[in-house]
Amino acid sequence: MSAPTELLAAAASHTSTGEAFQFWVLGTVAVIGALCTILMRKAVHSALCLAGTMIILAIFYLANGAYFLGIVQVVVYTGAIMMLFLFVVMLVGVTAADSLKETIKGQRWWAAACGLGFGVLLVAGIGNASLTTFTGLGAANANGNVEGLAALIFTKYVFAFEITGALLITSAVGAMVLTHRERTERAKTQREMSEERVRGKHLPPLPAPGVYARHNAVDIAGLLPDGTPSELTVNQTLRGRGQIRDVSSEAIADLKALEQRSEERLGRDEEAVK
Amino acid sequence: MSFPLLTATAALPALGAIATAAVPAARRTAAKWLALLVSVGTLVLAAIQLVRFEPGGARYQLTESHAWIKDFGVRYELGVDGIGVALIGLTALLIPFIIAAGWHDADPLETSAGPDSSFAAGRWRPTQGFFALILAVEAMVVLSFEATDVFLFYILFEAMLIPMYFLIGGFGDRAHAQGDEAAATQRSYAAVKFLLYNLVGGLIMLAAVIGLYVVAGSFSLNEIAAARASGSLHMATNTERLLFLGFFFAFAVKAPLWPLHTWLPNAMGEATAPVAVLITAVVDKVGTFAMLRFCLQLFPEASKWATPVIVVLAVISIIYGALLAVGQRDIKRLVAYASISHFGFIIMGIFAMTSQGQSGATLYMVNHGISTAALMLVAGFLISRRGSRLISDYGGVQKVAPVLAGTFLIGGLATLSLPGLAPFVSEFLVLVGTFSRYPAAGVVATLGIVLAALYVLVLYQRTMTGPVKAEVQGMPDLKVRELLVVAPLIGLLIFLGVYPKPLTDIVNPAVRQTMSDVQKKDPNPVVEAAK
Amino acid sequence: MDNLIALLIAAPLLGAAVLLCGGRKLDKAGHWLGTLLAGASFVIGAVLFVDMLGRSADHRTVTKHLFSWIPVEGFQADVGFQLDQLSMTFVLLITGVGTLIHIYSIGYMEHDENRRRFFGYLNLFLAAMLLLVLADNYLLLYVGWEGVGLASYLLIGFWQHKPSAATAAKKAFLVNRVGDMGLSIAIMVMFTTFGSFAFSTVLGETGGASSGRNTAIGLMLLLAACGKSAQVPLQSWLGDAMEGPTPVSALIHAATMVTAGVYLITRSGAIFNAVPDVQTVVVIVGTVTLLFGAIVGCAKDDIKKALAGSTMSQIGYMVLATGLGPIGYVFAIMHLVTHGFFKAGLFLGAGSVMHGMNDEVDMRRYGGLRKYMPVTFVTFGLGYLAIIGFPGLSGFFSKDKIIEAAFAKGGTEGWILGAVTLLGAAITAYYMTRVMVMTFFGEERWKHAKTPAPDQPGVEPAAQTHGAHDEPHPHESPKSMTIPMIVLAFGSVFAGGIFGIGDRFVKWLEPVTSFDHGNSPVAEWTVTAATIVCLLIGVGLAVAQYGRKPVPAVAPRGSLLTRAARRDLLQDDFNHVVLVRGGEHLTRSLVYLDHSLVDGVVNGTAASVGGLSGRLRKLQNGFARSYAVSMFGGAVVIIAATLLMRAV
Amino acid sequence: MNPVNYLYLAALLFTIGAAGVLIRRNAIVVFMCVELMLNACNLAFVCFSRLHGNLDGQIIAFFTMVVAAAEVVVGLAIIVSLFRSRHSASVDDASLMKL
Repeated sequence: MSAPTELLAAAASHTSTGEAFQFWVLGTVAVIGALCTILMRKAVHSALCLAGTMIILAIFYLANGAYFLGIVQVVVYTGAIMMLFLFVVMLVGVTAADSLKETIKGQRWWAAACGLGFGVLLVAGIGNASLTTFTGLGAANANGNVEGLAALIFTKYVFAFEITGALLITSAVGAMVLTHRERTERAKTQREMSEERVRGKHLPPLPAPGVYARHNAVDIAGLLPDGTPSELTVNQTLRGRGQIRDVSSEAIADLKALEQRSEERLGRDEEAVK
Repeated sequence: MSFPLLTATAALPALGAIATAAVPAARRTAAKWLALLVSVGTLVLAAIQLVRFEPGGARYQLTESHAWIKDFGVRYELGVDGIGVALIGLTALLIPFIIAAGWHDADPLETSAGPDSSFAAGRWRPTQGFFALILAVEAMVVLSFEATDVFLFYILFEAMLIPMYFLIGGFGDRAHAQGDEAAATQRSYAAVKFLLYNLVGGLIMLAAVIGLYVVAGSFSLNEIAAARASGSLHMATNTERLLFLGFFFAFAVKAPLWPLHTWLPNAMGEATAPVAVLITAVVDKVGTFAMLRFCLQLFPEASKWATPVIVVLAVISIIYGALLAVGQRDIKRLVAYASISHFGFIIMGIFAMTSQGQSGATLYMVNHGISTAALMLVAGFLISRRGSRLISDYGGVQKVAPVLAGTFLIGGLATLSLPGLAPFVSEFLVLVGTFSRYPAAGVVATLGIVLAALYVLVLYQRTMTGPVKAEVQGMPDLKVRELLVVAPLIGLLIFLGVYPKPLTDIVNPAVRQTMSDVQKKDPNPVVEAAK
Repeated sequence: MDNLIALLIAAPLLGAAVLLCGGRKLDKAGHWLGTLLAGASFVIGAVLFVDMLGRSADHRTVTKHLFSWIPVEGFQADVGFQLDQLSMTFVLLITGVGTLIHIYSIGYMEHDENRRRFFGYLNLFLAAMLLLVLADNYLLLYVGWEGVGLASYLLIGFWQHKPSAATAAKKAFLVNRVGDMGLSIAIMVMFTTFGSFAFSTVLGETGGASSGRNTAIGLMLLLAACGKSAQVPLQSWLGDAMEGPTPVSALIHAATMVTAGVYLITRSGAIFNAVPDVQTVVVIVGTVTLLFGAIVGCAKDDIKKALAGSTMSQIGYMVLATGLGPIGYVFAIMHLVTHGFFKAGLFLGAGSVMHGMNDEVDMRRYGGLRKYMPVTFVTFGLGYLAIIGFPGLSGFFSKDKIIEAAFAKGGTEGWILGAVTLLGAAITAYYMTRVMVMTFFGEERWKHAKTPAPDQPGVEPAAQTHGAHDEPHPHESPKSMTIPMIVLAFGSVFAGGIFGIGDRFVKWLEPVTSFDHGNSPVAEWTVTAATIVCLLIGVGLAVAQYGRKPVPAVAPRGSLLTRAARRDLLQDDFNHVVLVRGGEHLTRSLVYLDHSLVDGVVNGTAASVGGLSGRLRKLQNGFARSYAVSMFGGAVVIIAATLLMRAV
Repeated sequence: MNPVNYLYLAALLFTIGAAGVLIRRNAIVVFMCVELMLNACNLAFVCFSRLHGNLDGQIIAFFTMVVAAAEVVVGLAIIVSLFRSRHSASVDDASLMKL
């Protein structure tokens, strides 16, 4: 019961130096995180950076006397939503790093211009507004922040609350409808599978990935004797994602280098003969 | 509540159009006869109008008035003055001839139904469609001559374009090899051009109409005119001028005034001869008529302000149209440019602001309608025989088809307004009327009669005289149907040329009214002025 | 009685209507009907003439108001007739000569399958010409004026299958139209000046109008007269008009229509008297044309063209006379009438010669015809004597009077005019003698003459029916052709005497045209003597040149003047280069401009709009992100706007 | 320190997020950026509630979160199905709106 009161005090119109320190440090970190979110080439990294930013925001909520929101932020956002993101990222391909090269002409410049103008305007707007006196949440949070929120939610905003509930259900159903795939044919029995396997082209297990080609990794296709990569050697999922790293070019390059060297040596020999 | 004669005159062809369109595809001939019957019936109604109209009486007679769109004070107001009734007579008179002349123009056997079929979903039936559209045009034109409510008039003015568009674009000149792609594209080009030009004019007019409502608070011609006369409605000079220009522009496009004329040659060149007549002899008259009725009556001051410029433009049209007519290689385009020259005369007469000029202009509308119909329809018969519109493809027709040549010559002589034929009366009135106010314009315009002689006679010489061309050899002379179409027109030309009094008696009072609207008086003869 | 006036016109008009509308079934009787109606109107004219003689000189004018034609406020055009001595003179001339020529045509056009149409046109012409001279106001006169133009167009181009004929007809109509333009402008000025264009008003109130307006009216009327009467500078059509059948040339382009200009000027005498400057112009025009026509007449080998030239110059005489004012009007009309007789006779003679010579018109292929066609020879000869003004014959009286009047103008111009007219008389004698000699005397050059060269103008289609490909065998023409010639010959012999002796004609016309003797600086007999001397000189020269030595079958190159004269003194070349070429270029460039400029502006706008929208279409590239950018930009703009609003 | 700085921070984050939406092609990352923007808004709301001394701002932020959750669920589902259909999560590949 003591911590809330202190924080209440902290949530006064003028902040304590502690909060100021916290704001400057964490604020910087949050901004950096945001920037990383949009600059990282890999979705995973972006997601992680975003998660960090969100946690910082959660702390800021707390600092602003929104205890419930702070917790919810951590639990729902960082805990649930970001994880959902990560799942999808995995599904789509963790290693898929999309190039930051812009394809649409002038897009980046326009974006920069708009963003800049927007930011400037917002800042200007905030600057214009006379926001000197902060009432602080002392009175509002007098008998607990959660209770206050609850009072509002279940009285004033009850309809909105109900509607959001409906929205959530709808979205859940929607998501299911969107992603659900109807199984049209009967699931195969083990017997049928084995028979298929016997009839199929590959009786033995699939060839191993290109561990023989100086690359000890599963996403590299093994080379056939003629130097062409064999799709079969790479895992189906990776194939599906198109994440096969092709080595044939490197191999050919190596071959070239080898021949080059031998040529030189021979050339030297001839000179020696003369 | 007496019998609504004006409504009936417009409603009959409208219903007839629907009925004609509804005739089953197989009963093609029935549709033709039905259309002809309806048009004749309309002619009868128009004749009744002429009889029941008392020249000495009120300005607008046989009036009808019903509330239509209450919120904007739009009323269904009809009424005819001398000018309107004369033009209604002209329209109702010409349509039967147009229908008879176009008797075979839409027979599906040879017509390229290709472009047509794309118009309407389901079974598009060229013949029925053709005659139904003609009747629809007649209905709208007649009603627009009767409308005394600006908004009502505007709607008709615009709606007219739709059937005309299909008539031009849908039913090409049979002279062209059927299914000829180039011809089809040219035709649709012409149709689109016609539509665009007139739509632009219409849009500007719409703005002006709304502006007028804002200023005057009413669409009723009578109310506004009365308010202007009594001075209770005062327009700022600039407002009035802008509104005037808005109206005038639309009318100048419709009645092609240089330099807004270029749609006419394409339209008349590509359309079949009867449709070409419909364009120039009937539909375009709405433009000149509206100048007289709306521009002068609603915006007298602005009209007077704009007069000098308009007269100059009109003179340019006269000379320019005539010169281009001389330079044409295509019979129908030649007639089209001749019409441009004649419309120049009409507009010049209207804005000369003399009773001679305006009566002449009104007579000119009627006479030009008849004479152009005569010339163009005969030209159409000629073209349908040889299958070409090029003047150079003809020669020596007079030898093989003397009657055709003779009627063609008379039509031509009417076009060059030979004394004794109707156009001379109107043209001379316009010239005198203009001369008495703008001598220079009058003199320059008189050059037009020489040029007219030039293009008509050159056309006649190249097509009709000289050694008989091989393709022309054995060309049949006018058939009975064709003769029945042309002969009455020629008779009318001669009658109105010798005894135009019946017409002038109807027109003069209306013109007197218009003159008083613009508060203008005929200039006195110098000698009397001296006395 | 005055109802007959309307009937006068109605008769030939009816004929025209019937003959032109009635179908081929009328071919049998058509020409008779036409002739009959023409004759009928002559009879009516004669009746009216007698009736008029019955009244005293001051009460001879009859007016007949038929109906109100175009009534528009101040502009009151009526259809009304006015028959006074002047009109009566013309009526008799027109119907008389007209009837004769109808009769002549029966024979002349025998082999033409369109004879009915021909007579229809002739009747139409008679009606229009009568309307012209009977109208009591200028607008109605204008109707007749253009009516005769139309008739002449139809008749010149009667053989339409000949391009030359069609072209000539068109040319005639166009040149006339230029003149008509003058007339219509004149009428407009009259209306704005007097508020009317009735003869009574206009000619009565001339004094009230400013001289400027009178001058305008006068000049415009003169322009009209030039067009119709083939005066310089609008004379170029007359020569080509000879493409028409010869009777047409005789009736329209010699006797009646071409003299309409003289009628117009005489009729409007009051106006011209009011403005002497215009009269001077008239005189100049007349004089120039007089010499022009004469010179052209000397050079032509085509007999009809030669006669056309002479017509031109004779009308020059008349116009000159009218330009002299009250001194000259009467004599102008008198010469007009006599000229009507002998020139018509000459043309008919020429026609008869051509008829006998397989429609050969080149005089160099004639010669010695007098013993083959005696009647033609005699009548032609009488006409010839009349036109050169052989003492005692009609030409002598009329032309002599004009020459006297020219001297009577007084002052230096009097002398100049007198000299010119005398010179003209000499030249007239010269070229007429030339025609006479080349045609009827000398060796018979038509023997062993091959058929006319294809490029020969004016080869009439009757040639085919005659079988033009064998050597011509001249023969006398049928009665229907010779009788009119004989009658006209009588006219050309005695008319002058009847009119001239005792100034009958002067007295007859004076009430209408007014008359004064002027003050001639020279005695009458001296002028007469001088005339006769000039005449003899002219004849002598011609005989010396063409009678003594044989005429070459092919025209010698000749002097520059001769060659120019053969080409109508280069008038046509001038017209062609300046008007035709120029006009063609103008129209062609205008057609191009209309397409590229006037139309181009509009199409250009359309194209540019299309291009713009095409470029805008590229913004819709389908990338959600670029849409997002635009949306974001929009948001920025809105925020900026709101902030600005607040700031303001 | 004046708490208004929180607003400045929110503005900054929002702008960065927006820029990310515009710049990145990967649908997932774009989505993250949207989330970032939403969070920025939330921060602003919270700050405002502190400013006005009542809890409505927090309520709105709360609703935002809920809606965001729903949106993420559906959005990710869409992305997944998109990826299934065309083996890529790039927003530019789904550019069939072009004529």
